[in-house]
Amino acid sequence: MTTPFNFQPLELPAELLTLRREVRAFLADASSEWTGRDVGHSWTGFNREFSLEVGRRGWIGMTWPKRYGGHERSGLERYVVVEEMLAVGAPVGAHWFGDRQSGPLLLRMGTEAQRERFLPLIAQGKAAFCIGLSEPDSGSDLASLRSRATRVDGGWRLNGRKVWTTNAHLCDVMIGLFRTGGPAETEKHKGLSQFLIDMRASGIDVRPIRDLTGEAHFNEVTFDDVFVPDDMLVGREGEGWAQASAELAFERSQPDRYMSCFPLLPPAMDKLQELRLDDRLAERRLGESIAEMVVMREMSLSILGQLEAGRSPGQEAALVKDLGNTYEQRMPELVRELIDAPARINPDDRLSDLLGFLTQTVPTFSLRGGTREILRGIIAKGLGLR
Amino acid sequence: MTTPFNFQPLELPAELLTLRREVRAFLADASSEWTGRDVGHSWTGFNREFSLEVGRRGWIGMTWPKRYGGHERSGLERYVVVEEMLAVGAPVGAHWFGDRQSGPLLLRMGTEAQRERFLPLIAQGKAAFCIGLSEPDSGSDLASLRSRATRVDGGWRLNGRKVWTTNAHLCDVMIGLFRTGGPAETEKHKGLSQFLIDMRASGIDVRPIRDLTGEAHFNEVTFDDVFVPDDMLVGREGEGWAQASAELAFERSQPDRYMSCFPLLPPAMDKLQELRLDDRLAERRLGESIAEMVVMREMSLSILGQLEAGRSPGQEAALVKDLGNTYEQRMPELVRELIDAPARINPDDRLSDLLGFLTQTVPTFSLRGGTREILRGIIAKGLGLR
Amino acid sequence: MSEDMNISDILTEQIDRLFSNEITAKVWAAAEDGNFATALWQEITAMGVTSALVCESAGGAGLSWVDVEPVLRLCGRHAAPVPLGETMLAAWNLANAGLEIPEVPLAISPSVWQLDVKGRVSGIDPLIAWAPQLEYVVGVARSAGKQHICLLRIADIQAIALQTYERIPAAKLNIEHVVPVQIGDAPHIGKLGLKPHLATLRSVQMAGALDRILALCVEYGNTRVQFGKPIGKFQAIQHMIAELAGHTAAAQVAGLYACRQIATGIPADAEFGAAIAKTRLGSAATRATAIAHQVFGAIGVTDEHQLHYFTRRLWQWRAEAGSEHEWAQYLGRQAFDAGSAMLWDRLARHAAA
Amino acid sequence: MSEDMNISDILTEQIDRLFSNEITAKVWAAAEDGNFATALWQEITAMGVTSALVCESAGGAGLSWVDVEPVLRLCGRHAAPVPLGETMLAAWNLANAGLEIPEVPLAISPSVWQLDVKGRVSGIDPLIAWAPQLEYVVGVARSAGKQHICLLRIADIQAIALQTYERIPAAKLNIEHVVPVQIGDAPHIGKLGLKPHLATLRSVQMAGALDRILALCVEYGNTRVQFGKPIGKFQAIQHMIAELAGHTAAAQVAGLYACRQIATGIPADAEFGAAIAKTRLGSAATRATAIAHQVFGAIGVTDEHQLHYFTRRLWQWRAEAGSEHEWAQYLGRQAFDAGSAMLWDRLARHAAA
Repeated sequence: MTTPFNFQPLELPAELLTLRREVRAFLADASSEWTGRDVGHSWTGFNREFSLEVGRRGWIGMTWPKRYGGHERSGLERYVVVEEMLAVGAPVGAHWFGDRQSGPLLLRMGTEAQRERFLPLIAQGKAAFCIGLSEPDSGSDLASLRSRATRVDGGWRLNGRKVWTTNAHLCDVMIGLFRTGGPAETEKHKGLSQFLIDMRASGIDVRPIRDLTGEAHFNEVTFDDVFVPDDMLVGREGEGWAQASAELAFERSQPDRYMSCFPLLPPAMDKLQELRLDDRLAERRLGESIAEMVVMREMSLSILGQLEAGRSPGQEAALVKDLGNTYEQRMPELVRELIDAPARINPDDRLSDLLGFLTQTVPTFSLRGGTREILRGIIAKGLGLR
Repeated sequence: MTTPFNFQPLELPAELLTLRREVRAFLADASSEWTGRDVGHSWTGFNREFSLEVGRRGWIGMTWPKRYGGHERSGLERYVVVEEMLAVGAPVGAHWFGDRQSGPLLLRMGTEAQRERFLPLIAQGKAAFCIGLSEPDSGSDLASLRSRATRVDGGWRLNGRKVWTTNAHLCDVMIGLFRTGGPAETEKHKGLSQFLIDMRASGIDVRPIRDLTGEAHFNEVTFDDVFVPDDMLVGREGEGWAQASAELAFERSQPDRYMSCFPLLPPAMDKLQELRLDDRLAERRLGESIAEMVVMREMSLSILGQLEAGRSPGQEAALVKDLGNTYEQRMPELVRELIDAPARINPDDRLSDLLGFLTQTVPTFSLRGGTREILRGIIAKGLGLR
Repeated sequence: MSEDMNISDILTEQIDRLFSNEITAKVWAAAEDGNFATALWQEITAMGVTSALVCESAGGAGLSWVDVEPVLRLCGRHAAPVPLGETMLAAWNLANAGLEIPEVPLAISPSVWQLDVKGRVSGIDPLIAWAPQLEYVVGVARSAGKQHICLLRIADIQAIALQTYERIPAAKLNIEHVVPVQIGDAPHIGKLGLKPHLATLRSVQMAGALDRILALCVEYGNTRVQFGKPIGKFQAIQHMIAELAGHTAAAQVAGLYACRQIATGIPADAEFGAAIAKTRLGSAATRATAIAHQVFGAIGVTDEHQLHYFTRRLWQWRAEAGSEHEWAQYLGRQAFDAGSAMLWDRLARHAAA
Repeated sequence: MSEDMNISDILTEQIDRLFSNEITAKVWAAAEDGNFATALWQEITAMGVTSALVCESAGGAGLSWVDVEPVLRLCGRHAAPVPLGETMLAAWNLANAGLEIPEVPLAISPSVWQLDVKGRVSGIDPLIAWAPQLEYVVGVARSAGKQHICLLRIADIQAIALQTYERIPAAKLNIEHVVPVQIGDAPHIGKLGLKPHLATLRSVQMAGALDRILALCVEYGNTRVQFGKPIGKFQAIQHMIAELAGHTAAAQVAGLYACRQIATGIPADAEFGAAIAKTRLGSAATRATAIAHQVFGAIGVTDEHQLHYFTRRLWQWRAEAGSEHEWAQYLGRQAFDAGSAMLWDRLARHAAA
């Protein structure tokens, strides 16, 4: 029987329960200090102290070789840690990009020296990474980017601008994609390269971009003749597009693509029971949400299993992200209707604070990591629509 | 203040209430005999007896000049009759197309002889009209149609095939669009002409197309050298595309574009109250449906006022049809959830029969009269998206 | 009538010009930082628009709700950071009760307060926009089944500042035994007090905000280039914007419908109209904010772009004066109580005449 | 284990080949006209697949629910007009209760009947697919808090023929004091009887139907030409089909998930899995039918095209054995009863181990 995608199931082994309980106990403690807004940020929330503690417990770089500061644990163990963190909206942003994206990139493509230098720092929660992809004129159309790295003696000079870099002002290192070949007009996907960039290097200017929530965790990063030494090129010169695309595909199926709003549900349930509004409407909408979440988690686990087995389920990951974002984006509205949320945001009430924050931020969930339009184009193509 | 569309309100004058009550009393009587499926068909249901009775009461061709058998009443009076009919799902199909579409076309574009011959018959409910537009290879892409009318002595010879003609097997006259100029490949929108075609003419073969409800009210009509005399050309040779497009635009804002599923609501309310399921879920979904319906009706009335004033609110009509179809299409699902409809269709239960029929037919509501994709393209263009 | 139309048209044009010239992102930001737009307010009052609804005998322009609907819509279209609509409604209600109208911006309350035998007012207002910056609030108090219009001094009330989506100053009011500055009979007001009026105002403002959002999306669609062409050429973007246009059109019609129902002078009409409008506008706002941010991408959530000043107001206004869900429930309950045989009659709202 | 896998794979392939060769629109139409597909059924039984779930000691293949999921999905993918899934489930339940399995197609009941002290069964089944054409129905009867698997002869029961969306013969059964042909203990069955099993079967069948619909849409998108190009080149069509693919993928995962939960042997797991699957499949089916008919246009609703044989089955199956709304309500109620602190734990379903 032919089907256009593959989602064979992955069961988490029972023995991971011990780890799950450990993480849960740690988070039960830590979470008491978080506001609703903190919980809403979750993997975009930067809390160095928290990341250091997570690092001390061995929950960053879990799957990496011990010689790079990793813990040689399985991808399944890492998954358990990640989903427990996201389920309570833990502020994992200071180690998130390093753990999820940049670390694995260096393991795959980095030099031995790069690995030895950066991976232990990431695993300890000491080096916070950010990603420099988008530019003002290239939102979804990443390959059109113009920021340029020019060969100079002993390295490269970077010039240009990156935008939407989460927490750039707080990070230590950026992995940035720059044009090293011909111009965007003639060589769109060709001639791009990835660099490890010290965010303290001279010539870097980080300007906060204030957003609709009143915060500024996005940034615009300007590069004015920033010098990057030769040994900070990641992978192969000119292969940056393929390398960055592979990263994007990896992250698309992860729990952060469908769990961002999950922390709304438990306090909403409490509120509903308190108000005796756990009626047919609430039961059904909650039940639907549970069903969708369970299925998405099964899909995400399946993709994890395939990645572990060395396969590249790109189509499947795009499907999960599209479904996941749609699911996430509906949730604040769902909760708002069920609890009859008032017209105010109350920072002293975790549910109200969280709902207020997420109402304003969910619109971007179908933008980050590939817009809905881009994903659906990928899916259609994968289905054989010509 | 500039807005891209115009919807100034139209209030129905209080004196029309008398007419409304008259129609309502007539329908209260007549409706007792209709099954749920009859009600579901409404303007696609063919009931010659009913149409003759409606004609006798002066409710067909209401706005037409008396010399053509009309009643010289206002468009507002006609609207009252039409919406009362649709509110109860009356089987108006035998006079619907003549009253709504073909009669007005003949008034605008027909010859005096055509008007004198056909309009009185339509107004009496004696001549049932159908429309021959779509062809097997031209669904949304109407201008690509290939059926051809060739000049012969004293008239034309028609050859080709028309599909999706509602009730063609029961109708007396078709208004058909045929190619009289160059081929579709080079002259898409040019060289099409409209003809009045006697459905009893030799060379016409009507083949029923069975549909998913098990019925066959769609037809395929084959023309094999069908002779049409010169005086049955409608309007100007080669102008058929413009004439037919104007018709489509007229019909788009009418109540049949949002009321097709309305007859579900009253029996669903009864059922809900009987089962004591008139809870928060039911109240809200019913209330939303009421709000949407009232607003759409106001939009439709506004367009009526503009048409009466001689304007051509094409954009507005496209908007109303798109909204109306979306609204209609959601309603069977809405009712199904609220009443917890079982897995069967019970022909002895009006609500069950109607719900079963509409569940299967609503998918076509966003196809007939211009698909959602076509409408949205029109709207986008009208908004100035280049 | 045609003269009235002229006054209404002239007023609309003047306000549009004023707002277009004066209201910039800077003005919004200042208002959200708590600075009242005093200069703008003075220009508005100089035009006499605050008393547009007040009858001529009481010194107003004597316009109807239908006449002023375009001005109220402009308040939304420009996200005007002033309580113009509130003040117009308050003045109208004060005048209808035979009371004097203070020449300052006014807040209005959608709650119904209690009036005790000593003539003191008590009640709780969960959220009153602008209250922290204003001197007075106008509302309805009930005693022995009778409604009264009251003017209360906000200084006499415990006002607790609140955060909102729009970030315009707002407060919760705990009113305890406050003696009104003025009080008068309000036979024209129904059991829901001023809530239908405020719900109608918010609906019309939302219609204006939607109109602006649609214009922003069309403009952005024609100018933003991705993959070598303006994004407005992509069918997916076209269809999203077309859907947005449908909601925007429905919103305008719904808002005006509610104004027309208030204009009949029958409280039940006003309530029905408000319920229809607020319900329809709520769903329009929810879908429109999602579409607009999807069209704009990340730029739309930044301060560099105007979009969020409108989407945040939609999130705010859909929740004020009864959410769309509350009003939908009201409509549904009413329909059930009237029975299925009356449903079509209620919708057609023609037999009521 | 790897041998099991092989049997399962071989079986799946054989059934796929059989269905591909034998099941045409003519066969569907005949079945819907009330003609049982006897020849097809004989070929199926000759393959031994009806007893695939039955343990080897009872003469079956001893496959698990996970092993047979592909076969059940094929029943949906080909809209196989035979009660194969029902018979497999019935046989498995009979064998588990130590009863003999009649060598004929069997119906199963999602209701829980009553067993009286005289050993007679009573109850009402609102709708049993295939009942009018079969000899036996298998179901669960309860007495004194104990569940029993029963085999009833349909001739002993008042069966009233019903109309359905799929138009496969179905009936309402009024069971009054019927003595079972066989009866046995069913300690492995929970309070909901066979409903979770049937809900799982319908879910997996729906996943198969969705898979077919997706394939039909892709094929049609690549071949149907409008405005000078295949409609699959239009972004609007591409995005609709991509959305359909998302639901199809989720459907497959959900159906298999339910099978995996039955395979644990714990009734609470089976109920949870069925609830998840039926809820998710219901929303997938609703959206998928709308998308597919929109893609196909008018052709899709005609008998000239296969599409409606699948969309009608989706409308039927989503409503059988508990609608998506009933199961969602079940899930929601359970979650409320367990309390919010347990929500994540229940979702992750890992701590339960």
